[in-house]
Amino acid sequence: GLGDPNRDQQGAEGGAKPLRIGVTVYDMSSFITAGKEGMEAYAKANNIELAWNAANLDVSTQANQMDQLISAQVDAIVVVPVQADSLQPQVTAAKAAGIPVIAVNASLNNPEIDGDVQPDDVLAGEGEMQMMADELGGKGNIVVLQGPLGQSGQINRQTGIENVLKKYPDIKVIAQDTANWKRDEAVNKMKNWISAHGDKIDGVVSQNDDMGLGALQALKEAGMDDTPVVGIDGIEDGLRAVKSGEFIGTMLQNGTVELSAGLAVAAAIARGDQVNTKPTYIMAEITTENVDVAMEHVVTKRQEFLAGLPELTEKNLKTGNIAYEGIPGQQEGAQ
Amino acid sequence: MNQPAKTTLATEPEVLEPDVPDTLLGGEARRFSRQWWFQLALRNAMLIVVVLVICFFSYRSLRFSSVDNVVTILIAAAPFALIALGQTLVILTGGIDLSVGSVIAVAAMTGAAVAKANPGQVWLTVLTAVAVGLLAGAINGFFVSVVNVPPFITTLGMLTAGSGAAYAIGGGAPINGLPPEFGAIANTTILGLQVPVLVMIAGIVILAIVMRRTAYGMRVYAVGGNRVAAEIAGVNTRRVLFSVYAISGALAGLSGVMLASRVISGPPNLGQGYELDAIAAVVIGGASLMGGRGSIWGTALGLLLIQTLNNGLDILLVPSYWQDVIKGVLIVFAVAVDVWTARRRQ
Amino acid sequence: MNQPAKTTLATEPEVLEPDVPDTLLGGEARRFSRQWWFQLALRNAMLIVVVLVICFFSYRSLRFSSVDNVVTILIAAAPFALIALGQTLVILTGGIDLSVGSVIAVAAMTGAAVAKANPGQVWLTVLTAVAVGLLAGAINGFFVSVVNVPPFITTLGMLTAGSGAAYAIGGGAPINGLPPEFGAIANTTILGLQVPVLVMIAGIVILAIVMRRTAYGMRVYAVGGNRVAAEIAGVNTRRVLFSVYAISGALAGLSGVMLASRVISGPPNLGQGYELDAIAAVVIGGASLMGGRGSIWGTALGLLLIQTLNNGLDILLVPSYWQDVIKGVLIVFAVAVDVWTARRRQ
Amino acid sequence: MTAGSSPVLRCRDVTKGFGGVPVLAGVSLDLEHGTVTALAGENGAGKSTLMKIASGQYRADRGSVIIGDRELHGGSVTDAHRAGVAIVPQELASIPDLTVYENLFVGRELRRFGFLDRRAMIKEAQRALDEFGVVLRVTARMRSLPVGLQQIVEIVKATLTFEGGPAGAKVLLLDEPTSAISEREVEQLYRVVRRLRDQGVAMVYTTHKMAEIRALADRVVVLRDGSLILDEAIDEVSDADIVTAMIGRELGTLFPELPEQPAAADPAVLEVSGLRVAGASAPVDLTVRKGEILGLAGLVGAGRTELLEAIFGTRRTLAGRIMINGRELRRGAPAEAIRHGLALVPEDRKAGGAILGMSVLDNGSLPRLSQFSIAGWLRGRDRVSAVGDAMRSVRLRSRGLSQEVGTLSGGNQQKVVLARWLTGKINVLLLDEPTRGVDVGARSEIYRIVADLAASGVAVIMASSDMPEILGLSHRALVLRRGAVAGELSRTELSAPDAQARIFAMAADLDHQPIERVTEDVR
Ligand SMILES: Nc1ncnc2c1ncn2[C@@H]1O[C@H](COP(=O)(O)OP(=O)(O)OP(=O)(O)O)[C@@H](O)[C@H]1O
Ligand SMILES: Nc1ncnc2c1ncn2[C@@H]1O[C@H](COP(=O)(O)OP(=O)(O)OP(=O)(O)O)[C@@H](O)[C@H]1O
Ligand SMILES: O[C@@H]1[C@@H](O)[C@H](O)OC[C@H]1O
Ligand SMILES: [Mg+2]
Ligand SMILES: [Mg+2]
Repeated sequence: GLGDPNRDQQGAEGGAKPLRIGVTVYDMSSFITAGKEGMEAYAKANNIELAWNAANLDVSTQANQMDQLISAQVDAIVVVPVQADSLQPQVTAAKAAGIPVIAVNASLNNPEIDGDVQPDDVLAGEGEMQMMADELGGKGNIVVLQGPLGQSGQINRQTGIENVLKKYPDIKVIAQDTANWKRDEAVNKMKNWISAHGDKIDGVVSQNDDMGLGALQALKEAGMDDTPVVGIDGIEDGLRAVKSGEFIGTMLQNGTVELSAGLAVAAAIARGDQVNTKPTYIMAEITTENVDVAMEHVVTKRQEFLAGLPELTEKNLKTGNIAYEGIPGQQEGAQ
Repeated sequence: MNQPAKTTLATEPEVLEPDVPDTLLGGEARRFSRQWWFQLALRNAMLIVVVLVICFFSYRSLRFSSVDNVVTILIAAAPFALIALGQTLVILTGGIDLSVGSVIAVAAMTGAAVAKANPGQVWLTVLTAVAVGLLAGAINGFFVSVVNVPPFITTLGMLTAGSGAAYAIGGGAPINGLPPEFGAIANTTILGLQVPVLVMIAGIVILAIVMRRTAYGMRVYAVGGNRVAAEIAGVNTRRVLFSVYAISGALAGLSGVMLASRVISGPPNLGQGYELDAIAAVVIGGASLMGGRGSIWGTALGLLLIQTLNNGLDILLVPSYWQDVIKGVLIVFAVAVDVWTARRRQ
Repeated sequence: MNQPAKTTLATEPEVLEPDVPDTLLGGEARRFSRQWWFQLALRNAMLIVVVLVICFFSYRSLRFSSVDNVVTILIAAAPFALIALGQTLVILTGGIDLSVGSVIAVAAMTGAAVAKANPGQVWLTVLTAVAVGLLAGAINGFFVSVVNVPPFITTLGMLTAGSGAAYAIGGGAPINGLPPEFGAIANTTILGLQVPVLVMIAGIVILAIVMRRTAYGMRVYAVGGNRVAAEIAGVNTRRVLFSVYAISGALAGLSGVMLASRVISGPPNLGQGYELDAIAAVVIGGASLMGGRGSIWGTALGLLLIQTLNNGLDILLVPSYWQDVIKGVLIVFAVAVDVWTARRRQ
Repeated sequence: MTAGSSPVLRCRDVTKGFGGVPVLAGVSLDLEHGTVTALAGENGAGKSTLMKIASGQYRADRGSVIIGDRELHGGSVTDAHRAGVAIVPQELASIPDLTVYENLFVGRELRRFGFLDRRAMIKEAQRALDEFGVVLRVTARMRSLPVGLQQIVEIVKATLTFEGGPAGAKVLLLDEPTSAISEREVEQLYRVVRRLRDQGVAMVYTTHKMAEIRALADRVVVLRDGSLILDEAIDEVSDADIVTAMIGRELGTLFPELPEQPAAADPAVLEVSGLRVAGASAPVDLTVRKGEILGLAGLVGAGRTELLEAIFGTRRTLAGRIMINGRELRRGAPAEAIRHGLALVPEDRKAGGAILGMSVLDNGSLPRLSQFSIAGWLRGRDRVSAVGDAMRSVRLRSRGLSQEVGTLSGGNQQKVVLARWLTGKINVLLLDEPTRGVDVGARSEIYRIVADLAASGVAVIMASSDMPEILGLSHRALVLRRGAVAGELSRTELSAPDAQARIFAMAADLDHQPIERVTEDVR
């Protein structure tokens, strides 16, 4: 545990006074859990103390946690918001108390925030849809599994998918609905769609890997194993599915890298350092070609990867491509 | 006294079915009403509602009534069925088990952890998950029956603590990268049916028999009907109370490992909110939350209604939030019809 | 019978406090036991538990007991308090209102929609939200009191339908781009306290008085204590039942618009799961889910326990999943202590 | 009937208090094989508390209960049951959603191959009930039975405990088993009790009726204020001795002087015409005049309760007119009935009478809340004094107006249920078994109150299974059978020596048993 920020007011023994950064995340999802490891690695290397809070997907809980962090007078607040377009009064209060607020991973739609470290979810949606269009040769029926309605990830990935679909009039969406990022919900939803459309379904575009994996299970049960599926995230099971050919691909959103970058930006702002306050995380396309490297970073050589993460993060902040982690196809520096 | 006792005994076949004496068999209705079919309808209102819903979906989409889709409904129903069965017993005693959703998560996570450590040993995985569920249920049972903490609070505490524990097991993250053998539990097919479906059928049949044909079943009803009376009659009410929570926990554990196995993953938020669907199935099936009234057959019917709606509305491509609106309204109306007819049955 | 009748009437002051005759006042305890302080402790076990929890947090972190943090706790408690108050009335009649979470969402979404269309008119926004809540509550009340659908099913239906409707209002998305005036409802400060806190305090005081000092309050207790007996005593039980659901709905509407205003946003999943916390507060406060027993004061205490835990554990930086484990366990233990002392009070 | 052996059950210095108030002050009592001990005492004397301790429902503060040579585990019903103690509690303990035969056999189910043998249980149940001369379908749900029949089933259940059971101690505690059944059924109970006595069962029989003590008991024990003050063989004491021991003074006559019977020309307060209750064999017409007390007699399940409920509005009716002082009453609206001055004292105080979790004060003010409040605000002082007066007038024994009614003794609960109507004016008083479980002293109080009310012009209908009550307190009596009026007796006829026999003949109507009406089996 990190202890009570109160008690450490005098600063860590020996070194400089540590930076105290409050964090409030929408929930402890697997994505966030991975990201937390990244942030902790970065924090340890940079004399930062983190105060973690999770809001259980409830905006009002998140507002309470903001209040608490403000009254604890932390040096900066990192928010992974439950919802875009919320927390306006809390951001204003933080400003009034001189505490910078940085939104990470999901947007906050607030001009007052001091930093904004966001994935390009539109690009991600475009990327996965493009993979599917290529696979289908520009023709066929697809179903779309969406994230929880209203979350910025769902909305923006949807926009990306639709952008690409405009170019392919022969690809038809015959069913689309939310499965709330969940595998077990997706398996039943997909099963029911198979009942409705049977082998008319030529492809499954899922807004994250978990739902894609659920769809895969449903397809297997129905003996439609060779229907292509594509996801987003690059979680362990998703990468495995890419490797085995069950997924045609996924878009890598490495939470470890993304949240570590978010913390780095927050720390820089708090210290008054010069930094790009609004860098964008661009997801890499993962296919059988480059899945092995991604697998090493996410699973097999994770500890090594974490050890090098603080340095990688610093470097990425300077070059401008905060998503860079050496996956074949990625470029160091801004595109 | 003057009446020969025989007359009053003329109803024996019916008597063997204490849970459904007046419904399907209809003996009563036929005897006392010229419109026996009308009485029969009144007594089976919920069944009729379910049949109507099924007819509607079949009419709107031929696919709905295909064999494949029936199997789809069954496999989706199975994990709910198990917790609804346990819930029926708990509700019959006048209690409630809110913790089943969390117990599913804890059991799934433990099962997944065990499966990851011991890839080949499917049985070990299943046993561990059921044991974890049983333990959680036993803790509930202890607090309810011995410490006398109200069931709502006991199981709400377990719901909260359990959902935390499920995350703690995975250190906050799902357990991924599970061996494919883990999938064998739910994805093995026997006679064309997946294991969870068979388990569900076996569960319904066994519990229906237990509740109707054994002394244990009768005592569960008695404890829920009037705990003091049961106690005076020599029933060890603590033991009965303890047992229903333990059973409910064990079934939730089984449900959890089957759910996790089906998607070969251990998500810590698995089962979240399932308790409400399970309780709804039981109450739609005619059980009283005050205890003493309800049946396995009724629960199965309630389950069928809910699962049919989930499936049929997906097939008709109704957006999920409209599905919720329709489901909410239909459930209330179905029960309203049932309540209304119950009053009209003379 | 030889006893002069006078003696039996010697307790008049106590009689005026039907809700808390043996707790805070302690008159009883002092009279009958030499260790009156021991009896007093037994009678106020839950209060003592809450005080201990507060002491623990204050000891672990000076920040916990700062004025700022007390205000933080109060503002976090306010929306829960409103629904817990309504819930207390419903539970006193032996019912349950599962729909409050969804009603919050529907009211928040409607309020947000109105605010967006009429930026300046804060009152219109509030009124609309409360009216929507009242309507939802009235529908619940109608089905419970007139159609006799069990409260659990009625409000579960409303929970499901309402959560769908909240999404439908925004077409599947939150309502964004709200005018800053919308924030005025919850973020205005009077005498150093935000409006929701003042509303909460007013709500608690008013309802405590209503439940203890008015004929209406007594009828609510009577209906929950024994509906048949209340009916025979001339209480219009339908009207009472209807009213408690309507009140609960209206308060949930108010809670919803304040929640949305606080974050200036209309999230369709607002309030999800709040019903369980509200019910927990009521039951921790000593109410019986069978009806007839409980008090506003008890609910306030239950609320304080839950909110203190939420806040204190966050301040101690306990990871959220461990927070759940601790909360679940503590709630059960707190009630276990209460139950145990209740038995020891002779 | 003495068995001479050592006592089966011994209570040693049993002491118990509630909330610091002593209820039993060191009671010691021995029960012998094959004897019936009558336990008498006023309401609240501690009879039920003693029985609950002996059957393990309560734990004594001090003292012990010894069965054979083993001390009972205080507060464990299971332990007491295992030791062979069965009880018929004062407040019915049936399981409403189980059938009659299931109620009879729960806890000692008959099995075949490990499964329930329902056929055998049904047969056995039927046989046991036949012995009581009640014809009822044992597959009916308990909740569909009238209270009287439920009580009979309870008795049968307790007596069955010893059949073919383990060779336990065989102690049967009967706590006012006959409070809701009529004399014919009581006769059957006597037979069963005597048979059990011959089989060596030791019994305690609590009752407020002297005739029952005389008919059954070998020995009488009287409690007063929690102390045992009389313990004698039955032949050694007179009725007066027993009553004096109970109430600490001599009782005058049980029934007061009946107020003068109103003349036929006097105005009718209540007129019922063509009232049809579902299931009744014919519609009911009746008239009650100002100041008249009308008795309603009948066998268990004759429909007296149903008729009173129909008039008051808590039971659905199919047709008919109810007039109060010439104004028609909307049927099925109890609140309106109360406004017209109707009051009902229901038969089952637990189900319909009192709100057990509420205080005496609140129960007492509930029927006239609007009278005790201004614009919804309760007026404290008025309420306390009005309810206090009403409770005093029935000599309620309680710890104060704030005591929860559920913690009053059974008889005192009954007084609350009656007295709560006395805070204001009533025109028609509907009494259903008004003295069920009430001690002799209080009973004469209640009779006096009823007579006074009648004298002040209230019209009273009193349904009762207690024959002396009908004979001693009615101006006129109707006998019901299958929901319809089977006959009427005038005051003169009621005073005739053959009155009881005539009522019985009308009620029984040997050719037509109520069995035909037993159609409902409400789920
Ligand atoms: N649970 C309880 N809490 C408080 N007081 C109680 C409780 N149970 C009984 N009492 C009190 O104990 C006294 C004795 O009650 P008990 O029921 O034993 O009387 P009883 O002799 O059976 O009277 P009755 O003839 O009216 O049935 C009464 O004053 C009653 O109020
Ligand atoms: N043998 C029987 N078995 C089942 N139900 C019966 C029987 N006899 C009568 N009933 C039912 O009892 C009801 C009449 O009960 P009610 O309570 O009005 O009678 P009562 O005269 O007040 O008798 P009690 O003294 O037992 O209360 C009718 O609905 C009738 O169907
Ligand atoms: O990709 C998603 C991520 O962006 C969100 O934050 O959490 C769920 C993930 O599946
Ligand atoms: Mg008694
Ligand atoms: Mg009766």
